[in-house]
Formats: sequence, C-alpha cells, structure tokens
Amino acid sequence: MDFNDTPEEAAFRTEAARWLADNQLTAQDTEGLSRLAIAKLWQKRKYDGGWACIGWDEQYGGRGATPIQRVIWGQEEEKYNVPSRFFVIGQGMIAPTIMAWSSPECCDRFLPKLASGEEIWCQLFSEPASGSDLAALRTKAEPEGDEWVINGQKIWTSGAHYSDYGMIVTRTDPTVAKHKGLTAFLVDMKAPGVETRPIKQLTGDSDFNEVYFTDVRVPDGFRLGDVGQGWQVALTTLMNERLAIGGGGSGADVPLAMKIAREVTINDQPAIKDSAVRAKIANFHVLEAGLKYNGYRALSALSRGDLPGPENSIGKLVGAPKLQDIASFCMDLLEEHGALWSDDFESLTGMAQRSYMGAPGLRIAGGTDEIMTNIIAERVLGLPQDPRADKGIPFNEVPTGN
Amino acid sequence: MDFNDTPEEAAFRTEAARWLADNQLTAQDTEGLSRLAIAKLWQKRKYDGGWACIGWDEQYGGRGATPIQRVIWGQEEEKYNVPSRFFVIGQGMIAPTIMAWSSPECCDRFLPKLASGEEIWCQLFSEPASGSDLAALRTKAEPEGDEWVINGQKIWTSGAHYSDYGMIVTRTDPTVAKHKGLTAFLVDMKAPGVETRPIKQLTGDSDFNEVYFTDVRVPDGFRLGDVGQGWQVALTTLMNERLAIGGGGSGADVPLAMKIAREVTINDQPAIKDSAVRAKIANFHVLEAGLKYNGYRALSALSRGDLPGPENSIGKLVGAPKLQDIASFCMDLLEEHGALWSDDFESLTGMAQRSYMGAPGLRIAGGTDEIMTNIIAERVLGLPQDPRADKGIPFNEVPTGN
Amino acid sequence: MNFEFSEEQLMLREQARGFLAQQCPPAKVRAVLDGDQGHDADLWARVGEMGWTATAIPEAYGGLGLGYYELAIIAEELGRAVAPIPFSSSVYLATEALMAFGNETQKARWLPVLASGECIATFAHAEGPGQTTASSLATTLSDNTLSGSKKPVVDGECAHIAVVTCQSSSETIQLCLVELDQDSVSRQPLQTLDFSRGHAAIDFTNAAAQKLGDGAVSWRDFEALLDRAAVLMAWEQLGLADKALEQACDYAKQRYAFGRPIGSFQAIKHKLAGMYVKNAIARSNAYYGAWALASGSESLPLAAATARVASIQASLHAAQENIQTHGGMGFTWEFDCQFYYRRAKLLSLALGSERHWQDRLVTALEQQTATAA
Amino acid sequence: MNFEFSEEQLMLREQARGFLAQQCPPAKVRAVLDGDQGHDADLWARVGEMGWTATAIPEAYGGLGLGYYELAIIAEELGRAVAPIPFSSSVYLATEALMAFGNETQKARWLPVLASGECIATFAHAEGPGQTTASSLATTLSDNTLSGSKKPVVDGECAHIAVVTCQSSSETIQLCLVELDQDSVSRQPLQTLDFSRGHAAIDFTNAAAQKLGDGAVSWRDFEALLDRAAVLMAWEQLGLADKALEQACDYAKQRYAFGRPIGSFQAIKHKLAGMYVKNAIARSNAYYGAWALASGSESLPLAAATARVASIQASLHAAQENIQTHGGMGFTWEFDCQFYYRRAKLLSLALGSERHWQDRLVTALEQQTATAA
Repeated sequence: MDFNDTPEEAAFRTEAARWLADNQLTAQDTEGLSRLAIAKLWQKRKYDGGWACIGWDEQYGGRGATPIQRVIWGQEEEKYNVPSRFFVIGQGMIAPTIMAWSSPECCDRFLPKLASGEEIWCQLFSEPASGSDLAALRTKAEPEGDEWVINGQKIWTSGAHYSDYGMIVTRTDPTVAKHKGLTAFLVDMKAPGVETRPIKQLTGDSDFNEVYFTDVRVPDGFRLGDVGQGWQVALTTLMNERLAIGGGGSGADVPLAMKIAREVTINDQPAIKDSAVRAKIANFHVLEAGLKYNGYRALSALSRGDLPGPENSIGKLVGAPKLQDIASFCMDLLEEHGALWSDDFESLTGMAQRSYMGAPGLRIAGGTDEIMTNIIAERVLGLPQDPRADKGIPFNEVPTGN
Repeated sequence: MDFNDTPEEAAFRTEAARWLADNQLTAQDTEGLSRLAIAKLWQKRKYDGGWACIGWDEQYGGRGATPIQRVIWGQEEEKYNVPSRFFVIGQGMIAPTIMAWSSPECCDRFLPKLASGEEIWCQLFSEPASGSDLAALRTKAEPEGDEWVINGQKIWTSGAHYSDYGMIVTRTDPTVAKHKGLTAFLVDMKAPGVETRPIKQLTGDSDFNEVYFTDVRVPDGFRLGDVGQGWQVALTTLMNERLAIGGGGSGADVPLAMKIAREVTINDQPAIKDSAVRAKIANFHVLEAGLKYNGYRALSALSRGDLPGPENSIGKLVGAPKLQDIASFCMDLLEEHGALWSDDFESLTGMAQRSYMGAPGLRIAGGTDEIMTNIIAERVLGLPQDPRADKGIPFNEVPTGN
Repeated sequence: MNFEFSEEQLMLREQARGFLAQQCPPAKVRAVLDGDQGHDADLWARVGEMGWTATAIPEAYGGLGLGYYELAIIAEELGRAVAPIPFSSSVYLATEALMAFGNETQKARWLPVLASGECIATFAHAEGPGQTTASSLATTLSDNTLSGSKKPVVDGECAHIAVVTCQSSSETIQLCLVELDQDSVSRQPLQTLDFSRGHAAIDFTNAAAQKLGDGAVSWRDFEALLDRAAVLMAWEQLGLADKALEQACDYAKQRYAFGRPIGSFQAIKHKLAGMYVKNAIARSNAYYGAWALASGSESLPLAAATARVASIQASLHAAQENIQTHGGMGFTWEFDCQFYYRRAKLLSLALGSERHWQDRLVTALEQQTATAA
Repeated sequence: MNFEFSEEQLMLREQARGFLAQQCPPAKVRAVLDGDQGHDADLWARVGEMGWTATAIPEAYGGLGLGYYELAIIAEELGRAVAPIPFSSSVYLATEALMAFGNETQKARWLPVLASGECIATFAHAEGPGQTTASSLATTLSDNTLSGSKKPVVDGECAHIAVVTCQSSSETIQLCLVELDQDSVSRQPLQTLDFSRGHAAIDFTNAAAQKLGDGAVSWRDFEALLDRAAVLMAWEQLGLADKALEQACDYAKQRYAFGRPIGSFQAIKHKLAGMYVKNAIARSNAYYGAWALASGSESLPLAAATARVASIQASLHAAQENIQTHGGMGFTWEFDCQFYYRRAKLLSLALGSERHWQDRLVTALEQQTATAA
C-alpha cells in the first residue's frame, strides 16, 4: 500500500498542476459573469488548452487519458474554485452514450461542442409514473416520414432550463414488454413544443424541472441505437452515472459536529466532553472514513487499470442517510437554536439545516435507498431478483392502479 | 384512565386470591417431586377446586370466566411460584381448536383431562422444509379403512418427549394448492411409530424435538374438521397462540443494566454516570415501558369486553431484538469479564449471557421478526400481500430448489 | 383496569379531528408556510372559541376545568393537523407556569384572557445555541426591571405576554411575567426550518416586568413544569407521527411500480411496519405520561421523559420515512410531506433535545430505585 | 495511489485460506467447542510450522521479518475460520509487547520460541468486571515478585508465559514477564460464551517475574500497544463478518419458502445488503488501519479506533443476522452459525468494548484537530 503517485502519475500531476496555475481564471476574467458564464469560459479555456474531457479521443477534443489520469486531473482542478456542475450530465453521462450508440455524424456534430462547453445537455428519463421503475415511462414517439413526433412529460430534469440539447427515452411500442418498446433520441431543447417548468423542492430551491413535449419533431438521424433498443441505450448512461467518482460534496459532517460540540455546552461543560455526544461522533466518523477509504480503494483499482465494481454503490446509500442523521444531530447539539433558519450556509446552523433539508432528496435522487440496496443485493451478493409482476406482459397491460 | 379494578373485578380478585392462599402448594406437598409432577399436582388441585381453565365451559371443567377474569386469575396465580409451562400449548392453543373443530366425543374424551392436567399435549406443525412457510408441510396422511396412516417428520416440537397427545397437521392431497390439501388430526404420542429426538440448541439446552412418524395409525374419529380443512384448523390454533397474553418472561432488562452500570466503572467513575451509557439505558427503557403499557392497553380492551387486536404482535417483534441488544450492552459494560460463562443465571453475567444466547431463538420461534413485520404491515396497516409464487399451483409443483 | 380514554374523551377526539379537518386543512398550513405571518390568526380565534385554550384552566378563572386527558387529546389532534398556531407556547408552557407559580392577582388578571385565547403568551427561556441551565442564564430581573436577550422565543413574534426565565442561583430560577408591547422590549422575527411557526429574538432593556409568584422557583419545580409540557408535546408529536404514517400508507397502496403497488414490496411494507412499531411504543408511553400528568403521580418525571424520548424518535422517523416512501414527489414543495418533516424537527428541539430527555429519564430511574431501596 | 495489498500479499491470503480450509474446517472448531480443551494444539503446531507466529518478528530473532500487512491478512483468515488457537494473545499482544518494551536479553530469550510457536504467551490485564485503568490496577511487582489476580486471561489456560500489567502511577503502567509454570502461580480455567477459546483466572502469590524492559511504560505507549493489537483484531473480526455474510447468502439462495428462494424476499435480501454495507465500511477502515500500523503513521490512534469500532459493529451484526437468516436451523447446536455468534461477541469484548474505542476515536480526532490548529 502506498498513497503516493507512481512516477508516471506524479509526472502527469505536475503537468496538470502547472497548466492550471498558468491558466486559472482571474477575478478580472470573471467579473460580472454568472456562474454559468464562468463555467462556459473555463470550459472553453480548458478545451483550447487540451485539458477538456481528457479521457475522450483527440478527435472529439480529448487526449485519451487513462481513468487514473482523469482522477488526478480532477483532484488538481478541484483546488481551484471552478464551477463544473453544468457539464457533468452531458460530458460524464450522455457523451459516452453518444459515442456508443449514435452515428459518426452525430458524434462529430455534438461531442466537440460538449467538450468545449458551447452546448449544455440534460437527461430526460424520469416521468411522473416512472420513478424507481424507470422503464415504465410513457412519453410517446411516433414515426412520421423520416422524423419522430414526441408527446409526453418528463420530470426531475436537472438543468433543462439552460440546456441546449437533451437525451430522451421514449416509448415507441406499448404493445410489447416494458423494456422492449423503448427508443432513445437526442432532442433540441429549443425546438417548438418543448416547455420547461421548474419544480420547487422542500429546500425552497428549484434544481429540477418538469419538461412537457407537445408534438416535438426529432429527425431520425438523432436516434440512439435501433428502434426498441432504448433500454440498453439508457443503461449505458446509467452505468456512467454510477461510475462517476465524484467528491462527496459539502454538507454537515464530523468536523462540523466537532466544531459545534466544542462551542456549546451540556451540563455546563463543553458538549464534546459528553460521552453520548462522543459515541455518536465516533459512529459518524466510522461511516465517513469508511466511505473515504472505499473511494481510495476504487482509485487503486483505476490505478491498476481495473474498473471499480458495483460495490461502489454504497457511497450514496451510506452517505445520504448519514447526512440526514448528522445534520439532525448537529441541530440537536444547538438545542432550540438549531431550528433557526440561516441562509448563511457557512454558519453552524445554516450548514446543518441545508443538509437536513437536502438529505431527503439525496436519499431519493439517482436511485432511492431501496433501489440501491436491491442493486447491492442482486449485483454484488448475487441474490435472486424479486418476482416481477410486469415481466413479459405488454406494457399497456401492466397493472398501474388506475 | 384508572389502574384499579372495577368493583366486580375486585370481588373476583379477592375470591381468587383467597382460594390461592388457602390451597397453595406447601414444601411438604412438593418434596422430591419433579417440576412436571409438581405441575400436574397443582393443576389437579385447581381442577378439583374449580379453578382450572376458568374460561372453559363448566362441562369441560371450567367456569365460563370472562377474558379479564382470566387475566386477573393469571396475575394472582403468578404470585405463587407454580410451574405452568407444561400446559400452555394444550390448554391455551389446542383446547380451543378441539372445541371448534372436533366431535363432541373427542371434546368429552380429551378436554377434562387437559383441564385436570392428567394429559399433556404438544403441537406438531413445523417441518424441516416448512418454517416461516408453515403450510408447505409434507408429512403425509393416507386413508386406510377408517384409519389414517401418517408418515413424515415434524420439528421444533416443544414437550414432545413428555406429551401424551399431539395435534398434527398433515398433507392429504399434494395435487391441490398448498393450503387446500391439508388435514389435521389428534394423535397419540405413545402410539407405535412415533419417535422423538431432542434438538440441542445454541444455548446448550434442548427445549425442542424432532418427531418422526412411521406408519402411525390414527382413527378417523380423531380428525379435526373436514379432509382438506387443515389450514383453517391450524389457523384457530395459531390465532390462540397470538391471543395468549403472557408475562414477558425474565431476562436482561433495564434494572439489570442499571445494576451493572452502578457496579462497574468507566474512567474511574460509576458507569451509570456516563452519558453514553445513560442514552442507551433510556432507549431500552422506552421499549420496555412501551411494551408494558401496550399490555395495559390490551388488558383494558379485554376489560371492556373487546378482543386485543393484531397490534399486540409488536410484543415479540420489539422484545426479542431488545433482549439481544440489552444483553450485549450488559456484557459490554462488564468488558472482558462479560464473556465469562456463568450457569448462575441470577448473577450479573449469567443473566446477560443467557439472554444473549437465547434471544436469537426468540427472534425466530413462533414467527420470525420478518414474518411478524409482514403481519403488522398486512393485517394492521392493510398493505397488499407479496406476490405469491406458489399461489394456485398444485403443491407438488411448487418450486423447492431441489 | 382501564388504561383508555373515557367515552366522552374519545368523543372529544372525534370532534377535534372533525373541527381541524374543516378549519385546518393542509391548504391553511401551506398558506402560513408560504406567507409572511408566523401563525394563522383566524384558526387561533376559532380554537379559542372552541374553548381549547381554556381546557385545563379552572372554571374560577374562566376555564373549562377539564383535565389533562382532554388537553392531551387536543394536542394529538393539533399535531396531526400540523396546526400553525402558538398553542404549545401559550397553553402547555405559559398558562401552566401561571397556574403553577403565579400569585392570585396574576392568575385573576391573565388566566381568563388566556382561556379565551384573546391573549397569546409565550415562554422565553433559550439564550442562544446549546443548553440553557440555571447557571448559564444571563437575563436578570431586579426591581421589576427585566434586562437580557432571549433567542429563540417560539411564537415570540405574535405573543402578547411572555413568561421569562431569569438568573437566580445555581439551584433556583426566577420567572417573570412581561407584557411585550412596550418600548423597552424589541422583537426581531426569526424564521426556523418550520416556516409555519413564527419565532423571535426578544431584547429586554430595563423592561417593566413582574416576578411570577413571590420568589425564585427551585430548579426541580421548574423541571416539573417542563415535564408537564413534555407530556403534552409528546402527544402533539405522536399525532404528527401517526398522520405521517397514514399518509405514507395511503401513498404506498396507491402508487404502482413494476406492475404492483409499492406497498407490496417488503422494502416499503417493512419500512411502514417499522414506523408503526415506533408509533405504537410512543403511544403507549404517551398514555402513561397522560395518566401521570392527570393523576399528579410521583412517576411524572420518568413518565414524561419516557413519553418525550419515544415521541421524538417516532415522529422524526415517521416524518423522514414518509418522504422516502413518496420518492421524488415527497421532496417537492407541492406535496405536504414537508409539513411533517419541518414540524417534527422543530418540536424535537423544543423543551430540550432527545439527549437531554434521555439523561433526565435515567435520573428519574435512579431516583425511583433510590426511593424503592 | 495504491491502497491495495501487493500481489505477494494477495497470494499469501489465498495460501492462508487454503491452508485453513484444510486444517481448520468447521469440524475442528466444533471439536474444541464440544471438548474440554481450550484450544486445538495440533492446529497451533501447524500454524507455527507455517511461520505465521513468526510473521512480524525480525529475522534476527528467528522471525520472518515480514510486516503488518501480512499479519493483517493472516488475522483475517483466522477470523474467517474461527480458529480455536491462542493467536491473538500470543502474537498481537504478548509478542508485540516484547518487541515494543522488552530489553535485548528478553527479546533474545523469548522471541525465537514465540516465532516458532513452541511458546504460547498471553497478556494478562483485566482484574474483574468493568474497565481496567492505570488507577484501577491492583496487581503489584516489586523486587521481581509479582502479586495479584488477573481475571479473565484470554488463552490463559494454555499459555506458557504471560505479559502482566501492574500498578505504577496514575499515568504509567508496569509490565512484567512471568513464566506460568511455577508454584506461586495458580490457574483456574474459565469458560466463556465462546467455548472454543480457553480462558483462565490466574493468581500470582509472590511469583517470580521480571520487569519487561527497564521501567514503567507511559499510559500513552501502553495505549499504542493496544492500538496495534486493535488493528489486527479488527482484521480478524472482519474475516469473521465476511464469512458469516457468505454463509447467510449461501443459505438464502438455497432455502425455499413460499415457492421461491428466501433470498428473493426483500426482507432477507435487504438484510444481507445491510450486512454487506457494514462489512464494506469495516473493510475500508481496516485497510487504513493496516496502512497506519505498517507505516508507523501518526494517525494510528485514529485509524485503529475507527477500524476497531467498525469491525465490532460489522461482526456482531453479521453474526446475529446470519442466525436470523437461517431461521430455526441457525439456532441449533448442529449448525455452524453459533461459532460466529460466540466468537464475534468474545472478540468485541477483548481489548476494550465498543464504547471504549468510540471514546478513544474522538480523543484521537480532538488531537488531530489540535495538531492541525
């Protein structure tokens, strides 16, 4: 075991760090710009310097970097406060799908502009009646000449309101089994008939949208895979979602709990001296450290040239409920004061509350706790599937309760 | 709310208490007798005095008492150290089944001797391949003249080795659906072909048996209900099992944990001063008190003439894991010393260990945690059943994995 | 043995539930949540007309002279309805403080208007983050002059009067009564994570105030006041927990995935059964708490702490797993799941947190053992 | 970045697993459980021949001079096999104490026979129920004469020598080395809930003993010894936890109820996934613990406590839910589930319980923050 880079890794890291130091955004560069504009500026600068989407082939703007090089680049880039979330879906999840399933023309048309940040993408999978049961989607696509006409509603679409294009999965045949009647397309989000409405969340924020499609026309050339192959196409996207090794993001954590516990008192002593407080903090640390070192093990696998396995799916499953619990615990330490709403997320209460309000969403988005647990049981432990009430039944005959 | 008896209840309690005081077993009575012999002696004395099985009709030896009178009698009798467990299955579970499903001849033949303690009964339901899935039993009964011939194996039979009779559920038709091909019988446990073998448990004790049936002959008059009605008959027995309101039994509990926590130290202070210890004890008390007052609420329902509902099934579901947890916690307080095996169950470690070793059985016997949880979900909350892979399929075609 | 409410009490429950279904539907809660008022003044007025604020106040002071069983029942229903009104501050705490510690003049002056609901009272104790103890209190009262800062004060933005805790000694506490509409009192409205209940920071700068009763109150008597409020709060939390469970069950029966109701999946059905079990434990403990409160039992400290810990655990769990059962919809502003999630956490932070009551529970157990020995 | 064992180390694991499958099948564990010996002497001899007892001992003292990664790997495999041998006492504790604190003469005398396995050593610390601290120790050493009672001493019934803790000051501890086969040492064999590991109470009445090293050891250095052992113990617990999970999964795939494998019911499959998650967290923390131990990192106290707490939680949970998954059969003497249940609890009580290590973990976190500041 060795936490240090190999000589090759170290050389790559030096090169990356140097470029970043030389090309970082200055206050002057970003003055007056929105987060989105800053993100586009930075992405373009990386693209021009050959540091955008480094894992991609050169022809699309990348440099054919290895997975561990991508991680090293990420670690170095993370040291600078650059906005990146606008591109995660397009570059991390949809681009690999385009590479795998679309025509060379589409690749040439879309990938370089994805890499340069010129075009932003969203993913249109979920629907009101298909959440955990993703393949139960109902948005229709019907052929008309060499076009398809899309009608239906998508939901939980991040970034739909600022996206240029989207990847959509539709039902093209409701008379065959659920997974068999789907077809995937690329869709112009500015096309007539596309309407986006923000969803207000529990937190008060609106990170997601509903997107309505009314007679939206898509050329057949924007089809991904064959007609009826939409589920396999979607799986490529989802697999890339799971493979994305991201930083855990910020939120209530052990350092925050320790900080609060040093500042408040219990029975007129610092709360950190209280044994019950200590036991809880210790348990939270076990989870946080376990996830951190789990991540190190996944990196080691990448470094050896292996792909991390499905055991990586414990991250969200452990992390989201832990976030909820530790946020609640931090508020408890503050007693009644813990309830005071603070928009200052740097403050003790603000960070705890933001986490407490956001955690329920984290436990649901991208696969609920229950779905993630099923995945571990079936794919890691090899346990048998649940009996499937919808198996082999034409989609339009599957019970829906209505 | 009032914890006191109604005037009628108080009068009954006084009468019961007086009889018990006048008729209690003396040291002289029990000298040299086994627990079983003492139990039989006491049961006979109650029978002769009109205090056996008081809820039964007079013709079978009872006095037609109300449910709350039975509870009051139980509370008063509990004050005397009398062994009763030998009769619980026969009197509490099988007798109601006999009353509901057997011929008047069988009632007259068996019930008075059940009430007087002259005959002891066991319940022969579970089999190696039918545990949680009780109706999947395979022991065969085949008609021959006006007799039935039984072949097969039962398991987890409490008291089989000292029982005179048993109630057995058998499969009389394997070609119909699982629940439909069953028939129940009374069976003489001393008949040729009945062989009993004790099962050694995790605890080292042998409370249960395997019972093998080889060409055991049972007269058709010993049948309970019609041929094919065995499942309904068994449900009568199981319902009475759930209705039995018993004392929780002894084991590791909050008073034990408090006692240990006062005697051992943490950081050279009594462990009871440690905040983490206190938080755990508080949580255990919440469960213990909750179950206790849940029991009071069930008694109130009885007192009003209502039957306690299925919500009573939380007792074992909460109590068994709690027992396991608090036993483990008590051992932790003792540190390495907590592992020392003690046959003295009155000692601090002995009680904790007995509970720790016994709790896994309690979480399984009479319905696993998982089955009890399903019962609450379906019968109390009205949630839909699991899809049934064996529904409507002939029993001999249900997948068994073999 | 009768460990159940009486017929009349059960009828009161039905009545209260029906009243709140009419007068406090989710839309009313949402209106306060989305609006800039800290409570629903109209609902408060109607609750006053129903006599709920008068429940436990003796008839001599304009109350109904009913008991704590009735108040527990009302608390449960208010919890189910997530009612956006200052009931707990005014009734469980301030009114109780007046009845326990006030002198005759004070009772005669304030109890009738508290009973009618004309006057809203609150209870100002916390002085910033963390636990408030006899020795941490910095607010002072001398010569009927009150100085100090209280934050947060639940329902402090709408209350007319406040019972305020002031420093005394390490083993006693001075309570005082202060009218909030005076120049030397300044109020800063505060939002909490539950937008449907107003809070405030209140600064007293030589404000006119009077001692509640005649002198300082022992810490033990003060804790008894909190014990009483904790029982009622436990019932409110229990009502909330049961409502959240019902909502989750309803959704699980009606929402389909993979061709069947999600409530037929053990992942969901066992989750809901787990919520039910916690609620059942909390309910039985709340019954005992109500009995101990109503009967003036010596076991009140233990009964209150047990009921409170059980209800905190049940309500937080039910509220969060209700959202989880609803999936993405549960996380939207549009769905009502958020009401329970916000309120459950708010109530769990009132009167001292889970750890505080766990500690008190064991103290009560120790005292019980000591008494028995 | 390489946070994985080397090829050679992974090969050692395969080899160790194969060896134990042959030499320590469940029947061997059962033989000790059912018999009246506290360990399997034959297995111990073979383990010595394999050089496992010599793993971390320098070559100069007859050891293999390998490191702690190798010892962690062996510990994991011993845990999987529930090996009934005094490995942890002799290797993780006594040998380590000798290497850390012994003088040259002591090392030269004892390490070679510990390396070969000829000599079994144990570590005698506890003196009755509850926590043992510097100030609670009553055993004394003066002029090479040892007096006191140690109970329980793990593997004390078969050990030849013992490292014994004696009182010194409130901040130091005196360790001594004592040969157990002498008249002034009396041993009383003790059974624990794990019948497959012998224990003893040992009374020393002016027994001949010698200081380990030259003087008292600081409490901090003593804790470092326990930290080192805790990492290795965590690996042993982890091996046990993984084996229990595997057993439960195998059973859940093969046992049918209601016409399908019980492992297809979410009640069971989510239970098993939950065990997997705890084990995965424990494994990642154990990796970091091994790294901190092997590299002599300053983060050893935090890494050790984290690994230990995670492994206690994972192994107790896995062992108990393995029984639950097996239903009635899991509760029989005949099935092997009991091995894991007994051993998991025994190991969780060694070296200080969960609460002890939770406390140490936060102390280490506090020190880390203090250092960073």
